[in-house]
Amino acid sequence: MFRKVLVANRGEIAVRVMRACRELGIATVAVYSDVDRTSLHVRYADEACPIGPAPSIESYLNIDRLLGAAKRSGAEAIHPGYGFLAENPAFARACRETGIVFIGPPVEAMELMGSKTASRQAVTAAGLPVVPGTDRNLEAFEEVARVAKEIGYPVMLKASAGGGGKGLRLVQAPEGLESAYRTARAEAQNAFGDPSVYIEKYLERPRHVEIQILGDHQGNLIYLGERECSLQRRHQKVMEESPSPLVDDALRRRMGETAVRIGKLAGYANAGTVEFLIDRKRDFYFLEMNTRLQVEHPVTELVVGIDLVKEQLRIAAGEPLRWRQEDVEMRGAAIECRIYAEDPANDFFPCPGLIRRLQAPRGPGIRSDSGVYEGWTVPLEYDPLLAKLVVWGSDRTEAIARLRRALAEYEVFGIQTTIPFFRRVVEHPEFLAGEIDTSFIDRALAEGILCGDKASPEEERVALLATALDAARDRPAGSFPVPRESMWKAAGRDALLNRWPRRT
Amino acid sequence: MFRKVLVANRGEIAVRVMRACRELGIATVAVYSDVDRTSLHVRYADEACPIGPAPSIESYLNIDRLLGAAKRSGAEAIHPGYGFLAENPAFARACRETGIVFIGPPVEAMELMGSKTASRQAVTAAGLPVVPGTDRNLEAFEEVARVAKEIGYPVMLKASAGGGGKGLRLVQAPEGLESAYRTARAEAQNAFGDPSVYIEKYLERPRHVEIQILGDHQGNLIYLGERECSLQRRHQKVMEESPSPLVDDALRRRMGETAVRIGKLAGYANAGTVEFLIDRKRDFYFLEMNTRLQVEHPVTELVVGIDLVKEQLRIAAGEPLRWRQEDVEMRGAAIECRIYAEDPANDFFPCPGLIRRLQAPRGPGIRSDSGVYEGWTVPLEYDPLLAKLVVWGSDRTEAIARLRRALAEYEVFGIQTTIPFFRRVVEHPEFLAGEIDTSFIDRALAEGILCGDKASPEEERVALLATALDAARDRPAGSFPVPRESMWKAAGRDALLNRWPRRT
Amino acid sequence: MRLTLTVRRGSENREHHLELRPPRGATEKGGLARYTLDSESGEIDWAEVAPGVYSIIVEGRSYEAQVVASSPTPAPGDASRVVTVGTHDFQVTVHDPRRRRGGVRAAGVDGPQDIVAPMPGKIVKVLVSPHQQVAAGAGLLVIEAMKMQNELHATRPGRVEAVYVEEGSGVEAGARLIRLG
Amino acid sequence: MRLTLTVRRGSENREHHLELRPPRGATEKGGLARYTLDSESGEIDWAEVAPGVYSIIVEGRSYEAQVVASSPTPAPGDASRVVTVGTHDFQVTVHDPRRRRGGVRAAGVDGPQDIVAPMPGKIVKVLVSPHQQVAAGAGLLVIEAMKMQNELHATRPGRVEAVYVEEGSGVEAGARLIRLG
Repeated sequence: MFRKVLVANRGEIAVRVMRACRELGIATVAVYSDVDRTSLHVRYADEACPIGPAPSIESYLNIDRLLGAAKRSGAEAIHPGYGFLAENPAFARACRETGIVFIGPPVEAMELMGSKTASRQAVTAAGLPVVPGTDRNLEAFEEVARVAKEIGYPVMLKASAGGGGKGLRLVQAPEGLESAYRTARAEAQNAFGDPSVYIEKYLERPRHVEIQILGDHQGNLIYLGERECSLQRRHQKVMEESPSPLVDDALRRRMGETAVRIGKLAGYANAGTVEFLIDRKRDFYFLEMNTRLQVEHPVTELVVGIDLVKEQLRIAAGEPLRWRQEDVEMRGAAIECRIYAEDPANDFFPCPGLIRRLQAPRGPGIRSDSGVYEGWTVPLEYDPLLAKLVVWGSDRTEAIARLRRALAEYEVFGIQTTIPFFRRVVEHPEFLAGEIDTSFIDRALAEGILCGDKASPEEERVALLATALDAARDRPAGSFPVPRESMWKAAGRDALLNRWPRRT
Repeated sequence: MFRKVLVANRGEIAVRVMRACRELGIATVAVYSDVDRTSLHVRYADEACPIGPAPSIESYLNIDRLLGAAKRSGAEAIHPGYGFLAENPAFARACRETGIVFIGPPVEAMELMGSKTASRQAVTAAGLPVVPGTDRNLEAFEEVARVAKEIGYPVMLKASAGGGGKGLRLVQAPEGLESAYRTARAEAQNAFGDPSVYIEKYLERPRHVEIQILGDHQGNLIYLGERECSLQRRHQKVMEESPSPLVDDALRRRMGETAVRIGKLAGYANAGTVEFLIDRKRDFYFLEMNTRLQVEHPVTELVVGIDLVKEQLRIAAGEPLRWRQEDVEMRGAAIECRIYAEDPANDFFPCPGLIRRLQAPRGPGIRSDSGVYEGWTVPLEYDPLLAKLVVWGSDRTEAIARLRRALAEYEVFGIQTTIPFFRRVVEHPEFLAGEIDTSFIDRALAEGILCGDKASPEEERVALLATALDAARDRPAGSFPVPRESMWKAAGRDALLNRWPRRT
Repeated sequence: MRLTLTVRRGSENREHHLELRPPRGATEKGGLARYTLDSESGEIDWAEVAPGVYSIIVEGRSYEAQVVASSPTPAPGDASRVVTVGTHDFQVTVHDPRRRRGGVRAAGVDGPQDIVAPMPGKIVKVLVSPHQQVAAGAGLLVIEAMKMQNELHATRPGRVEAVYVEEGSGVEAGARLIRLG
Repeated sequence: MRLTLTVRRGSENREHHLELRPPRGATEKGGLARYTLDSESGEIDWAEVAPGVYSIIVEGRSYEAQVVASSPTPAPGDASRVVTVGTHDFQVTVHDPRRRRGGVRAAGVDGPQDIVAPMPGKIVKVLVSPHQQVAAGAGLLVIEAMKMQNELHATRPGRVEAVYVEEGSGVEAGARLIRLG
């Protein structure tokens, strides 16, 4: 096993990876940009190495600086987390050439499966079901129009180099195609430096279900059940669960075996995720593969009882898989909420700033993966994911009950977060029934049905009383404590003069 | 199901019970003594009812006040937690007579199994193995001497009404018997108002292993695996795990079936624990039964995936068990550490006071059940249990690795706790090998081998640097922040005058 | 202590009169207090359990209220707070009768409106110019933070009276960006 | 800033000289600083991440140190702190050279010894009387807290010079109980 690992990331995922390292007795090296000196991952690590200014391109995306930090610190391997360079074959290749182990799949598998069009080609060639569309980039509009007509509207235009909802356009009818084509290309060029787009059939209210796979360098490859990721806001996952309410044992086995076949044809090793769409007839189609650890990996960990990050480290160190397919058993249900620094009352605007108070939920069935702490200022330069709340229950009903309880306990003050939004989602009948699809959240938001319930008059009374108590202090509103003179003395003097109903 | 439940307890167990209630949609009523107004259980509850001054006898042990609070608040049931009135048949009976459901076993089962001697009689009569000794109170010293000779030294004298290590005397040889008899009776009289003692064979280095049972009022009774509770300090459990490293499937089944038989003969319902001693030949003997939820119940919850408190509530509400014996499966391993406000560097003296900083561990496999919060002052009137740290791993090795990691993350400042003590225990080779018995901790403490490792010179340097940084502030040592003048300015002036090695 | 308070929930403003009287010997961290809220009287048992966090027991019910300034950088004399009770937020403004200068009236006024930055960030694009007439919902400018671009919209029709920022400049949360007449 | 520090680990006392020099423009919350500890020099990158909690990076290693007063109720002028680095505790006393009055010497002195209460509690039993000679390890008194009775023992032989408390009285942590000559 490695003695020292550098984590080329920040935030909750860097801390999560370091926790796995610490449990395996591996020393950890954090890297940090100038604005991240006090970030939790820097505090948590055994060693810390500055790698440049705030903009990612000069720090977390700078391959030379990361490799330099690894060499200086003597790290034998690099864990990329997710995002940043996690799916960048040039980085994986540079690691290999420097003699540092990249904790992820072989470069070739990453290259093949990282390309949306190449992976579609490979999967189609293997005779496996793929969401209908093209498996190559389309350059001329005429070709786009022809293909769209062939597969039938509605269609989705997608950036070939894409991800995160950028360069994505839904087209309902031929009239909208040309302008969507132009804006998607422009957006893709802006976001990824590559205007290529391809086209896919848009499935009506599809479910987004993905299979976690895990393979070693000895050729063993297993699947670890599925994750339901249909709860998305603007094509970005916000809440995930395992198992999927839609998937039964038979469908799970078929999807799992398909995912393993896809992994095998790519020569895949380490942890990866095969994403599928499932249509109304419960037919599933390959969508794309993520050649890294996912944000939502904890829900799988909770139901299968396997620590995916530790397995990644073991696999990268050359150890064979410790689990055979028949050893993998799912128990209970797990749900994750992504706690973002965004204001749900204000169209999910990002909300960096000082976390003045932070109380994460506790007790049975709660897992809290966090990259922040009370008193820390969330910088505005990076992704707004603060923490992940993950719950486990013996079935979906218990998991939801626990999630409600946990969301009620969760206190973050100083900045706005998506916690209030999740409190509404977990009350929604369609969510409770498991009838979720990728358009559910956007529809519910548009219809205003996630806007929250009314406070009671008793709660309003308490709000007024608390304000008065707070106003009795000689200090700025809502500020941290400073030495104060007692306003109570003045209030006491007042009391002597005022008539007040006597207590009976 | 109940609409409202009163929790007749305080601290972590009151909060834990309320969490279960909240997940089931049941409103909760807290009770509190004068010094507990700001306790976490009062803050957590939906309703809160003062029940008297600090001494337990006038508050948490006062049956009339508790029932009064239940009636005033309209609670339909009372959960007693553990300790206080949890095993008091008079309380259970008074609840029944007031028309309030006592969440626990029937009064008759509690009476039978709550008496150490009566339960020994009943279990012996059923032909089940009991730790050799008397099954009735011994009044005359002559009788004690005769029985001791019969069963053979060493013997243990125990208070019949006992618990918590009081009225307990180990006697190695006949010479020590008379003085031990006198002091045990005196201590029992002092502690329980009843001088009765009985006698038991003292097993050499026994393992303390207990079986969790769960029964409904329809006559169904199951066992939920075992807990290893051999890690004790002065006969008090400090660390528990499940499964026991000693117990294999065959032994588990035999002990489990024995526990169920004992439960059946007592007409037991709700959650209970049957305690056994296991000797060097792996033979097991009935020790006693605890007719309530145990402190260490979370380790069972983590391995079997069943929420015991919720099941208690369902059973008390008349619902049949939702699990058959064959549904119960153990997965992985769980370990609990009891975090006490005691100073391990000072002979475990209790250490109440202000919790100035509190950071509980997070991340995968960690469960934190706590009754305290940062900024709260631990009162000196009650039990020093602050919180329980519970970890789960896919096997014992992973659970221990996680526990080490969690203990390293755990920060409690302002008061001393047992956290540093546990950090040593989890490094001890005998613990790692699972070779623990009830005398392990006391032996290890006596031998000074749990005293901690040496700090490195680098850590000492950091301690000195941090002290200097702290001293640079214009405020009392280690105090919370107050507005300060910058000492850095003065330091800056100094710097201009001082020679300092130039950075090269 | 007598206060006039305005509570806003959504677009609704309600004014309340509150008198709070702790018994002699009350501490600064908690105790009993009698209150009269509008026409109703009662008693609370309160404790400040953390800075700005109040545990309040009233009529046997246990509540927790967290009080924070309504802006991360409150202007001097801004007595507006966001109070969270359970899972609900209330915006409450305090009008000390001794200092009152028609404060309540201001809340309802329909004069010029300042569009402020909802977060710290960088101005990516200004979509309007001074004197321009805009419809409700029209895009005003684009601000970037945390790797996302966000368009600010007019909540009502109006005329752009001033643009306070330039493209490419950084702004703090609460900074004035545009004035709509 | 130049300081003389005494660090105690177990029964061992060690004295150190430390000079710390932040660059001009350093803030109060963190930055770089050069140090000379005894004969060795170096640079640290430090940040106060919570009250009394310092993140310190030195030679590429990331440490966290928590500094608290060594007594919950420090006497005025008591400059002794308990510093926790990782899982290790250090007791460090600061001697400001400008105020120094032979402070270091006091640490080694073997004069009369005050037995203080290790915790708040109630005195259940006083086991010795003034003028009594006691052996090392002898029980002095029994104090009760958190439902447990705890006996305090003499750490060395001596003569009881004074008993400051009575049976049944309550005491705070750090309160003087008995003086051993």
